[in-house]
Amino acid sequence: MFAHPSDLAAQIGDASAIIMAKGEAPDTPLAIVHDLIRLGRRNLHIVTLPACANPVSGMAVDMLIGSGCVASIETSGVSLGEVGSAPQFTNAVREGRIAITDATCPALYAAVQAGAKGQPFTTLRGLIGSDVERHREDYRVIDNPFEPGDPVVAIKAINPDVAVFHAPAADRNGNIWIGRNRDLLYAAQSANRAVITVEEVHDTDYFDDDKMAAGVLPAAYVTAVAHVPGGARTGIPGRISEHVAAYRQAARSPEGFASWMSGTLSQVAA
Amino acid sequence: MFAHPSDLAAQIGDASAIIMAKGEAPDTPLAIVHDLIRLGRRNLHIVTLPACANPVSGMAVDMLIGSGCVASIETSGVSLGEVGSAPQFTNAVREGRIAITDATCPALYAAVQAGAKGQPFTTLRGLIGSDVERHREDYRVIDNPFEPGDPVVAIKAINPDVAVFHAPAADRNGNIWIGRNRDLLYAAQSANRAVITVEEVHDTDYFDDDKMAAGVLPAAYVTAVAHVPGGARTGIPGRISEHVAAYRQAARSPEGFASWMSGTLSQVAA
Amino acid sequence: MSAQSFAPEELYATVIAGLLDGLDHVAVGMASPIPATGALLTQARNHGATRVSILGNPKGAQWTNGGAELFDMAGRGRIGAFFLSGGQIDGSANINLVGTGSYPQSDTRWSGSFGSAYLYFVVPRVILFRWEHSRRTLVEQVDFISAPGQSEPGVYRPGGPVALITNLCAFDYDRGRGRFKLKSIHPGHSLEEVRDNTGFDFDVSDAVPQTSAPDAETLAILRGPVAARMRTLYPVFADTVFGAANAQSA
Amino acid sequence: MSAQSFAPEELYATVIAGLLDGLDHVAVGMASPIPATGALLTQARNHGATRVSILGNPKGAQWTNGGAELFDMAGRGRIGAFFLSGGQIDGSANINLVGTGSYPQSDTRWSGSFGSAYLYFVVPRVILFRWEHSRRTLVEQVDFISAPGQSEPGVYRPGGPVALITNLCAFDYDRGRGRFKLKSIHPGHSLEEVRDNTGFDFDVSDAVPQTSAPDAETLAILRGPVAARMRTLYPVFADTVFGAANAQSA
Repeated sequence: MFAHPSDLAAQIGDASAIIMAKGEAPDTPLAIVHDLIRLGRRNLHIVTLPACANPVSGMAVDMLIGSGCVASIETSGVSLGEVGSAPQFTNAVREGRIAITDATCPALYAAVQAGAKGQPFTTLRGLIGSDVERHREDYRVIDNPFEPGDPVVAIKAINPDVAVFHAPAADRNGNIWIGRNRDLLYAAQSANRAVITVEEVHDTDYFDDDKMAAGVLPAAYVTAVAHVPGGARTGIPGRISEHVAAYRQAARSPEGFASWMSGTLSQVAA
Repeated sequence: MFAHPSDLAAQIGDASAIIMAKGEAPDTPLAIVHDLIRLGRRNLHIVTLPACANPVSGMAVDMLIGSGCVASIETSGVSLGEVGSAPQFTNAVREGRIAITDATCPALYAAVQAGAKGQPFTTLRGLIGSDVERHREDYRVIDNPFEPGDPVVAIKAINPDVAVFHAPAADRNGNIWIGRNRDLLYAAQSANRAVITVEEVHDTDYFDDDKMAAGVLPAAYVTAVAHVPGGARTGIPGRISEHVAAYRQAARSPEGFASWMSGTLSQVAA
Repeated sequence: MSAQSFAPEELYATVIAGLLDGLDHVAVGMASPIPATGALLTQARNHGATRVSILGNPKGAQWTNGGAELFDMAGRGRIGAFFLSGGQIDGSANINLVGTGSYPQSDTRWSGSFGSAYLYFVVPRVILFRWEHSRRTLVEQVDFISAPGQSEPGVYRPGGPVALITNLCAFDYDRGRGRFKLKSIHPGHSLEEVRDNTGFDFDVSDAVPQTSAPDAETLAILRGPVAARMRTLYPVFADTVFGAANAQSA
Repeated sequence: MSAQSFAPEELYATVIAGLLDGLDHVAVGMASPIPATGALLTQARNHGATRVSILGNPKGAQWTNGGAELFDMAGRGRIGAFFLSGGQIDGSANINLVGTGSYPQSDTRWSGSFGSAYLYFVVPRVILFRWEHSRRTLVEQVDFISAPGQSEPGVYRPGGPVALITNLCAFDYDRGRGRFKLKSIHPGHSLEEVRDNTGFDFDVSDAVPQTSAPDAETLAILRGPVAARMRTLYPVFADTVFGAANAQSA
């Protein structure tokens, strides 16, 4: 279960469907993202739970798209948060270089949570009459069988190949402490595998402490975990917002993006 | 939000739909159950999440039924756990004195979790061809709209009036620490109100401590909470299994049950 | 009306607070400092009776079931008001957070619809806030409906828009008529300016009042307890607005 | 075959362990000490390669999403084997945990179906264990189907019964034929005894072997590491079985 950091990205092949968390906590797997780019992965399908619209999470998705790793994305939103729009995402969508499946946050949560339970589909209120619903093959307006004349939206469950994220800590048995960031649990449960970096490793068993156990993703869901301190901000030396703003400026042009990435990847590998 | 212990049962009127947890942890609201019996509540509808088949949880349901408080129950199972069958439940079902809706654990979880989200219904695998499914009006075999010829069971969401349970602790702001007993969270979210006793009250805010926060039912869901040490075993002086075995022996006859309850209620009130 | 000077953010927050009276629980989305200011003003006025949950900040929302909990609470009617915006908003209160022109290869692509396609249906009082009041933002018809302002009969819709606030004015939204009605014009602006900059048709009564400026008591609350809380949630915004508040006159 | 003495629980657990070879994860329901013993025997034999989750004990299952997590894992194919029983079990492997006679006003009422109506469909290897082998428990047709042994074509059913173990014998279940086949008869019992006490028809090959008794190595594991673990999970059971193990002869 415990792996060398450089072996994590190898677990994620071409054309994998990857689920990533929103990045409100420092849970973006930036170190793994760099390795995926370095390995030249192609045709990835990204599912964001439910959006990647924080500076680092948005930048991670933007980097994967700009590096040509991504064929398609399902998301409720991609941006660099307060830093602004995600330039490679925006350009790739406008130019049709990636297929986008626009979602809405609660439908993504409902689909992922249904996937975590092995349900075929679930239902949701709202959505009816929106273009979000109209463009989806995996949303369907059906009649509520318990209330005639009540249209509801059926939402197909989502089961990605692999959940990829950074978490605060692991214990010696591979249990991951996620605190109240339960999105990481739902992502791992919905996916077939979970590939994780952690900030710290503790020589203990979280299940021996009721307080810690409450915030645990059990080891049963973990395919591979590696100890990568700072794995959610690899290559970001100083203030995140300044770094991401500089990235955004560079990434507006193909040349600027290429130059930035070559700098980032060589610096990280060093 | 904080209430006097004796005021909790007053929050639960005749004909309320009450959801109770399974009792694997000491989460049975035995003190409140005694008060409901004392107040002579009638026509309650009990939903067990998903069963009450531990000695204390089963006894609590059995006492409510034997005292004539219950009109109907939805459950995956009621018993006294290793102590044996629940005599008042068994007799009331056999004699048709309460209406029983037989369920299966994952369908109850799915229905309650759908209720917690405000979904109209959800779906589940399994069940097809069972008499559990055949006798339910709120389960319906429908065609999977995303896969023709794939029958799935639609499960109507459950939204009880009130969740009632005992929890390890509350903080000064009414946040309830439930640890990894997440059933209490889903019960409270699905219900319109939550009436809770706690073992301890801490003069702190759990959200100030990331470790504690992971195991919290937020105060936003709490209607009334009271500090009732031992509230999950009120009237049980010694070993639980011995006490429940003695209850079971007494509760096999109407006279024995009446005598036991009068002893229990007077002892508790003293 | 007070002649005291105030920042435009303080005016908009005061208008917003006036729409939140008596609610048990108000939620505010990410990167929404002015709605947050308004919600905290309401809370300060009623001494904490209104619970305010502010997303995007670990201390802002006391939830423990992941990001779904906002939507789960909203779906159960546990959130009385929420705030939405749009790259485009049209006269039927449809909002567009996706992009302009065709779809999916838009001319301009925005980040995405986020929770709008759900919250707009289930939150009783949705307040639209869009600083820039122009024919670019307030259009006759949106190019993509992230969330519709109205629903067909029979569609479950306890929620929807109640108001639209911009840098020029405040509109009420009449769900029965499916139209905006001008409620008040902010100090320093005119009906003509509103008409010239609005791409959709809206209702106007005979005498449209000026938006009430925040009175001295309101400004004291804004600059006292509300500013203190905002400094922990949105430090840059708080410094800018509450530091500069005395420099601008109504 | 060993002539060493052993308890019947040790025999049944050994038979169960033989059905769990090579599985990643085995779950055991509440109040199921003999299946737990069998699962722990498998785990001890393969040095922990098989994860064993035992319900009803805080230390038995390392899950953190409430009681639903067993079913969620099972629904995702994360549980390779589970154990069910029944007040009645019939020849089509239908099980009844609800009651006898009519419904809902049964003659005998049991506690309820628990998770059977789901787990029986989605867990690949469901092992039925029922100590009492009699015409009262093994019936021609159950009075209430808590969970059916077979499903119609087209019904999603990756899981189902693979075996039935009683105090007299072990059956295999043939999903293709929808029938039980006698696999072995426990030491000290006969085919006639099995026939006389079984209410349903079942297949029998020409030569039915005796159930293999646990060998010395198996007994050592059972009475060593498995007993130690069982003492923390089921202390009364562990004392009774492993303390009395030498008193009974095969």
